[in-house]
Amino acid sequence: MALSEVAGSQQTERDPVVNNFSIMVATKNGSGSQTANTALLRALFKMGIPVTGKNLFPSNIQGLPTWYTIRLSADGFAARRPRSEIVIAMNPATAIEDYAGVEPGGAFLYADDIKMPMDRTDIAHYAIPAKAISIKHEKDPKLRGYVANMVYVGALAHLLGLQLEELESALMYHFKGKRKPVDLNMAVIRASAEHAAANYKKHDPFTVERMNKTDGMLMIDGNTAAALGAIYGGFTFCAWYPITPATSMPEALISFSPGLRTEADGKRTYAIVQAEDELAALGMVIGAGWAGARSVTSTSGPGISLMAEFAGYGYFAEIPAVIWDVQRMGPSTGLPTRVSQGDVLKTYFLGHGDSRHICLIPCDPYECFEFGWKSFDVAERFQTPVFVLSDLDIGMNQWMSKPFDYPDLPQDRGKVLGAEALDRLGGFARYKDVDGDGIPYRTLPGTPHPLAAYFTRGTGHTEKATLSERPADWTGNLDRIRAKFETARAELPQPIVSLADGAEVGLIAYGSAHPAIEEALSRLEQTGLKASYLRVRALPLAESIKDFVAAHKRVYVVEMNDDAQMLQLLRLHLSGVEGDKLRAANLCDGLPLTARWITETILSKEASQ
Amino acid sequence: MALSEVAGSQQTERDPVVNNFSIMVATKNGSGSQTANTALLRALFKMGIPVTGKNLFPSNIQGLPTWYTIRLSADGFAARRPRSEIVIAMNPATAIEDYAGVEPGGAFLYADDIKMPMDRTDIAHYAIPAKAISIKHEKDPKLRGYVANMVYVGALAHLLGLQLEELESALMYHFKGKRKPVDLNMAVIRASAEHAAANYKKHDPFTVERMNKTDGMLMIDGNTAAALGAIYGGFTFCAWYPITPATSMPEALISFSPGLRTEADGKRTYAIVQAEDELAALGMVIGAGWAGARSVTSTSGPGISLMAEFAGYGYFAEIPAVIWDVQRMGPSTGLPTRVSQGDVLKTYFLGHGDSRHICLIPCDPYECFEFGWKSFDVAERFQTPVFVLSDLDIGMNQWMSKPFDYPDLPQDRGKVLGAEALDRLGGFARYKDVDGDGIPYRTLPGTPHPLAAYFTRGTGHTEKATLSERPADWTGNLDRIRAKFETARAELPQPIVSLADGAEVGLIAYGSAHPAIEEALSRLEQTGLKASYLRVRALPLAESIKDFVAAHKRVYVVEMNDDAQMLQLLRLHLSGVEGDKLRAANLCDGLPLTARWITETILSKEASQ
Amino acid sequence: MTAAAPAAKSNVNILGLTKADYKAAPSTLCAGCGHNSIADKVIDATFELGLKQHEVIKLSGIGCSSKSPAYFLGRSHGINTLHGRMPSVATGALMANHQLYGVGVSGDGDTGSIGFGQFKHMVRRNVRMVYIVENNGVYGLTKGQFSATADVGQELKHAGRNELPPLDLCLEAIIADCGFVARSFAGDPKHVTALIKAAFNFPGTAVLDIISPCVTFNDKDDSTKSYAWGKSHDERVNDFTFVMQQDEITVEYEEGETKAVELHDGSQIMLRKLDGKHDPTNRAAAITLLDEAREKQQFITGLIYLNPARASLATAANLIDSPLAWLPESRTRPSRESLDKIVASLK
Amino acid sequence: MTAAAPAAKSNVNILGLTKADYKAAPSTLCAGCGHNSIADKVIDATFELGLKQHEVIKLSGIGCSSKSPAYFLGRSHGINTLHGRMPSVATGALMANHQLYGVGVSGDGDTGSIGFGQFKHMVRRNVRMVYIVENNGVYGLTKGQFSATADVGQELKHAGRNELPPLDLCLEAIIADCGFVARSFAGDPKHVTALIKAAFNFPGTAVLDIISPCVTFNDKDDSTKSYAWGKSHDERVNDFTFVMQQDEITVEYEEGETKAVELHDGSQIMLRKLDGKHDPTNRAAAITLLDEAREKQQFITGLIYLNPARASLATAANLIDSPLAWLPESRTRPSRESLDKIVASLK
Ligand SMILES: Cc1ncc(C[n+]2csc(CCOP(=O)(O)OP(=O)(O)O)c2C)c(N)n1
Ligand SMILES: Cc1ncc(C[n+]2csc(CCOP(=O)(O)OP(=O)(O)O)c2C)c(N)n1
Ligand code: SF4
Ligand code: SF4
Ligand SMILES: [Mg+2]
Ligand SMILES: [Mg+2]
Repeated sequence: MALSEVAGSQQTERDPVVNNFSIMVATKNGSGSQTANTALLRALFKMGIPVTGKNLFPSNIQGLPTWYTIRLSADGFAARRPRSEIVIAMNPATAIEDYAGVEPGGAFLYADDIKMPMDRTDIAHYAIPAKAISIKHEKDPKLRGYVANMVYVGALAHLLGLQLEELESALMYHFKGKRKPVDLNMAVIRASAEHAAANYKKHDPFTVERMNKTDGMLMIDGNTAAALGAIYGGFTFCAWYPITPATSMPEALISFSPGLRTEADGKRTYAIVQAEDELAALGMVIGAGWAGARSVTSTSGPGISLMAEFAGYGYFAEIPAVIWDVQRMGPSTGLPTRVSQGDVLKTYFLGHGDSRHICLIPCDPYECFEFGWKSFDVAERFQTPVFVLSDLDIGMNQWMSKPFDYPDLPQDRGKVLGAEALDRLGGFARYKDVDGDGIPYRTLPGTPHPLAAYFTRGTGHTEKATLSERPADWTGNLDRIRAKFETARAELPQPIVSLADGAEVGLIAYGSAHPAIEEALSRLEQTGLKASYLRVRALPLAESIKDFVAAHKRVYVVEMNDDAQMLQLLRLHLSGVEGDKLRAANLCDGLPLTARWITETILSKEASQ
Repeated sequence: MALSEVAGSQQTERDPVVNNFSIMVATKNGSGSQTANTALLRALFKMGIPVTGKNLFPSNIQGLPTWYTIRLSADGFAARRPRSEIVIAMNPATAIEDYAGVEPGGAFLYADDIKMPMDRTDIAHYAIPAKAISIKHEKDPKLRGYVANMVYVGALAHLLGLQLEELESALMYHFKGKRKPVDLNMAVIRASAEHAAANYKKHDPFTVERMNKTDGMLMIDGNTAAALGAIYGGFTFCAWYPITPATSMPEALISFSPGLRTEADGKRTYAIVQAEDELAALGMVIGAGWAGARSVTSTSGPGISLMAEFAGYGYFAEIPAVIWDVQRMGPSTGLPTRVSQGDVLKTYFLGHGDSRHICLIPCDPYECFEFGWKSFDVAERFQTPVFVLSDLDIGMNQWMSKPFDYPDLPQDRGKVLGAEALDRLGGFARYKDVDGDGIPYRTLPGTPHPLAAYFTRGTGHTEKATLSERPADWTGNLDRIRAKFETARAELPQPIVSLADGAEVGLIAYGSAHPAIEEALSRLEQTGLKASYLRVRALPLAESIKDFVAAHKRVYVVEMNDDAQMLQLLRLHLSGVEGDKLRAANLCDGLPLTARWITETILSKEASQ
Repeated sequence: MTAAAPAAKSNVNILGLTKADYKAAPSTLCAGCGHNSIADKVIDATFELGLKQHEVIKLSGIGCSSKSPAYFLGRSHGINTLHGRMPSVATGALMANHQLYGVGVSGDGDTGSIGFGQFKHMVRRNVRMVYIVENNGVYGLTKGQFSATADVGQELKHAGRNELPPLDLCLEAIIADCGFVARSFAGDPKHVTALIKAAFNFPGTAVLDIISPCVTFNDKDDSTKSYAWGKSHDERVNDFTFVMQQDEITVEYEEGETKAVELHDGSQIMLRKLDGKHDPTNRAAAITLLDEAREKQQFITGLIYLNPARASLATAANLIDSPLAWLPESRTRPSRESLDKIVASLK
Repeated sequence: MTAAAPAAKSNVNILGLTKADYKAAPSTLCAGCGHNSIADKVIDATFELGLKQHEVIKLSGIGCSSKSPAYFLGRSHGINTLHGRMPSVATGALMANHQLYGVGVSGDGDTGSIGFGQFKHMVRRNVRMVYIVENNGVYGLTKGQFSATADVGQELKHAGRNELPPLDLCLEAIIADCGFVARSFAGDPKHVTALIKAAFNFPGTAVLDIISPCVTFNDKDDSTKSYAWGKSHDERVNDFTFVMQQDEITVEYEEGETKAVELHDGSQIMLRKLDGKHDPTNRAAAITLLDEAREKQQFITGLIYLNPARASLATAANLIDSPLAWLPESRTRPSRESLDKIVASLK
């Protein structure tokens, strides 16, 4: 598989390149290269170099090609890059393409049993004696593949000037301080580094140096961050069904919750149920939300499809629930291990009949944590299912992040009437707009009061929640829900806007496109194109987005799907006014966006303006 | 329940009103009034008077209020009217509201055991001795309720001057020529008519007269028409799950198919399976479509939600299937026995990820028949699930219709390669765009050729249908499917346009809104407002719709849903150009649209122009 | 099957409430529908047990049967969910608040067709609730199609002849490790009441498959789901007395024929064989009994299987005693320090 | 369990094809995965039966197991459907063309969790197909969660301890009126092959629950789904010979221990008891056998229940002999006159 895009640049003599390049390791799935890659990543991170780690893996358990990319960026750019300067080829099956994909001027490290023509003169070549060293260090042939990975770590460390002590601490971290595996691995790394020192002549410009750009930062994936957010949001119920790339979110709940949410008597303040499918998962979550729990599930595209009927039910019966959609590439089973932003439109409109849903859209693990707790406040305040649209890139890859902030607001449990309130009020009407904001009051099952009970249903009802087929009750109820939705529009996380002085061009993007946009903005500026940037963080779309569009002549909506889904929602939001200012800049190839693609796309569209 | 809208008119002396009024019968569900109402309807129809019969019933089997309305319109207008001139009150539970709802100048017939103040001076009153006559004619107390219905038929016949022979032929038709039940019912009708003749003094202007406006026409509901269409389309497989208002479509298949599709040896050329739910129903239909059957299912909103995942699968794996969505009011269970056009947007975009579906939108039983057979041609030609968006009003109510035309085209089985073709071609690539129209070739399981087989999947694939996660394969495939969609756009049933000379205003509508629009256009013209009319018949939207919008200053999109769903699709279709010309004229109260509402809405919006 | 609770005899129960206090909206089902009498028996049972209505939630799917919860316990929170999906909603609700009693009402279509997977999996999880199937062998609300419990060869007006074998929901429940499986008949109100009372005290899922004739679409005498068939074919395999913790055991049984099964908090079910054979604490015997009855189209009723040994889902999940739904922020949001620690560990 | 077909002995089968002709793409599953050996056995069985590949369709859901159809019968049409939804697709496909043989491969998660309702209902409908569950007690493709067939108390690396009782898919199939229910072990290739061959000739749904170890996530020796456990605990209840119509019966069995069951078109299955007890034509006995084995965590294998009496869905639907999918317009579009008649009747 060619990961490369057509490269424009030619090989040139280059100055040393310090802390500013990408490393790609091509291996096989299930070959155990994870330890090697995360150790490398962590070592660089602890050296103060901004890094990100992205794993491009197949929908398979063992034996198919996998690529792990570490980007080092002294400027702190975190997006994927179309090519890597350093490519480490451990998988013969893809070596030819991996070789072709090395950025001109780069370096190619390869397991020395890979035999193929290597005739590029624009890159450096280094053979890694993976087999020889691993045979020497590991008697069990089954484990040799794993050990071979440490060989490339050692070779690379030598070439980059990465101190072995940095790797050792990284391994200590990885193995949670267990000396034995660390020593075993370090022995291989050392042997390989020594071999490199003895045999390699450095032909490439890439080196690493300590800096201080990661001070105070942490490394994490978005799903773990989301789970921590949910825990600090006080989740009490989770039901889920395994699906890539959402699985690691509930699995992180399962691993973190016992330590954080077990009481003195050893009992738990939460429940997690593995459901029989996503339909049941959302049913459970809706049931728990109805009964008063802070209730969450996590899924991906196919699960979203299966949740359609319950999503509409939760919307109409007004039951809080939080649903993470860690998006992968669809339609259908699609590319289950590739990223996309393809569920935006579908999730917003999920369910038959007239309905639309609140969606929160985090752009990185930091916001996954934040929306992790905030989503419960939103769901309970607006008494409705809230979708959090993350994606595979955010959810499963390693991101550098600001430390998470402890929730700065108390839990908003929404308009819930207790027994005393019912005494005071002498009753309540479940679906009445008492406050003029469209949000009604509810009671929880178990409320010890004879007037607390009401009957929840998916059918037409009066304000008192009794069955009704009267046209006026129906339209009145839908009107109120629409009013509630408008209240939400103003209260949800607002877009983040950065206006460039006098810019004619604006970019609108969201979610994991963010790092590529940030980098593209700086590149565009270098070419003389100033552009403003608005990052959408929630649906329904904020009113202020209209101002942003009004303030620019051309607005590019950058996203990772085929249907230009956010552009469509924006077009609807603008109600036909200025809709022709919006231009699609969407790509849907399963890979995280690159700054290069965005820059080139916008420049070429601007050129044909 | 108040069926009335606020009436503007006052009582005035009026000339005889012949063949131009509505009759509403208010009864209880399950009380057996169906025979009475359909006999009335048929008698009027056979007198040559254009009629429609609409049943407004609760989601319940027995005992709750039900209203049956017969509209007589010498001009042939078939839409619902907000009020009826003649109201027959048989249900004490709703009598007060039914009474209030009589159109001023109208007549109120009521079972004489209904006791309530009747002080309107603007209408005529007639008491029906329902109990007395039914006790006399029926010994079994359980059957008296049923017999009571014939009493109002007799009373009404007398008042309208409806010849009893007309009713007798209608009952003969209803009871398929069985004399006994006809005689029993006629005896009651006669007794009641005699009582009326002896006791009533006619205070109202309503009468019926023979005319010839129904010559050659038939009476039918859309679901039966759809089933007949499917049979003449050569359906070979149907899987379904019961749901109001879709059930009567497969039930009509079950009742008509044995007579039409059994071969000489007594065996069947079709299979119908009642599935365990809608998810399985579409799974079966997809399976059958894949294997080469002309395959159909019928459902409503909740079923559409459950079909989301399979719809996306069928779209992506390119498998023909026909899905009728007989729309009812949502979201959620909503109002299961009320009409809406609320699934347009949802069905178009059904399924996670990037996908959109071909939809056909019939406006009456005639088109239900036509799209009933054509949908298979479209599905097989484009190898994709095709949704037919009917609704409760079309599907379950009695419509007057032109006779159905025998299919004027041979079955289009699409691009299917047989063994000989494979021999000739030396193989094939399942997902290759050979002809430049985006439509690939397929083979059917069972094709006796070693090169026929391919592997169908919901995951990314090459043109040869082998698994692929390559970005270029993915985008190439989606691009081709999009091209196929564009081919379909031009080949699907195109909009029906009637341009009014020099009109600034255009109306866009679809489906069961059609009769109300026709009537509204004539009313608007009377007020001096000329308007053009475009009726959408398929999604994706035709290119020509852009011209229609361009040709008018203001375009009202008339529809029955809360989200102005077709308007949204039109806005997207116009890509932001002239989107501000579009105005919503949507109502979502569960009742079929009336010409009055449309007229008033457009006039008031035009006034505030 | 006598209920030993003295409350049943007086006009008010131990809470001082009358039976009327346990009622709700009037039924809108057909006159004579079996579902109506079952709803009434839920009223009787909860009244006699002296349940606090605010401690009960009532749940259902979609169907005529699923309307039933609107007709009992007007002071309990109720939820009418989606067709076939009550089990999942019940699971969530009763985990969110495991102190509540749950009573769910479903239909044979709701449970046996669209909801079959959810039903089996809920039973397997042993969510503590009373799960009543109002089984009429037909889809009532959609007007007379066959359900999955219709008998082979059965004929219906519109649907024709049924070619498929019936699912036996009791057998299905047992196979899914249900610990309380009973079959009864809507035409036998006493038996239904007694079962419901016992079921409310069962510490897990209690499945009651109650044949409940649909008078509109499936009450012909030859239908195994008709009143006539039920009345003439009912073969009771056992009789039982539910003894609440606070009651004395007043009923005496002959030796050898009686077996006491202790439920949680000390209440007991005293079982008496009627057919002289069936031991409802023996799973294999219960399976065989049901399978044979199915083969022979026998209509056996009774408490077919009883085993309170399995932990309920909430117990297995090791939940705190308080309902999760009602926990204050102080108990659900870990401390700032704990977050600092995690953040530090990720640095 | 010997296959009496002489074809199995030679290099080409009755069609003159070699075994290689029945292969497809190389497997991408983990080395050593039980699923791989089952895919190989489908190749062996179809080769030995001499099936025409274009007369077979292969189907699956989603999972490692569900990838299997890509690894056998490269000349058969295949379809990889949705997670848990193969049964419905199979039902439609095999009604559209009831002359085709169907072989479906599913996983325990695919069949036992998300697809459980579809599985049970397909079995109940008796769609003629071979339905193989590659049962490893775990979700392989999503990396090691418990499936519904995992044992109580089982431990997995990430998922912890399983608290729920396992579903027994054989028991579930029998209860749903399946007429061919077998359990086997991927580590016993001969048995698997013999079962598949017999299953292809069964005139209804044939369910094969094959324990198929997941070497990556669930192959610890104490797991009942591991190779080690399977090898040491396998208790074969019977042995059988599948005799094709054209073959002579060459195997001799002792009197009393052998039973011949005739399938359609004259082929036979000769059954021989191994445990001296189990009669696989007795439904009650099969149920009891499975239930007891489940209780005692015994790993019994064999053809547990066999009864070809029930009509398949296509037969019950009274279909014409030709495949519906291939009918020409002349047989599926009624005449113009017939429409005129209907139209006239509606006037
Ligand atoms: C998803 C979905 N599909 C179909 C329906 C239509 N529907 C409503 S009730 C029902 C069947 C009810 O049968 P059963 O559960 O036996 O209840 P009964 O009316 O017989 O008591 C069906 C199919 C629905 N509400 N939702
Ligand atoms: C609707 C949906 N939910 C979840 C998934 C993710 N998923 C893929 S395979 C699988 C489980 C497979 O387990 P099993 O059927 O036992 O097969 P195995 O991999 O163990 O052979 C899951 C949950 C999916 N593909 N679709
Ligand atoms: S239709 Fe049948 S199940 Fe429904 S209410 Fe009437 S009698 Fe009861
Ligand atoms: S993960 Fe397990 S089930 Fe999947 S291929 Fe590997 S061994 Fe087989
Ligand atoms: Mg029923
Ligand atoms: Mg598995």
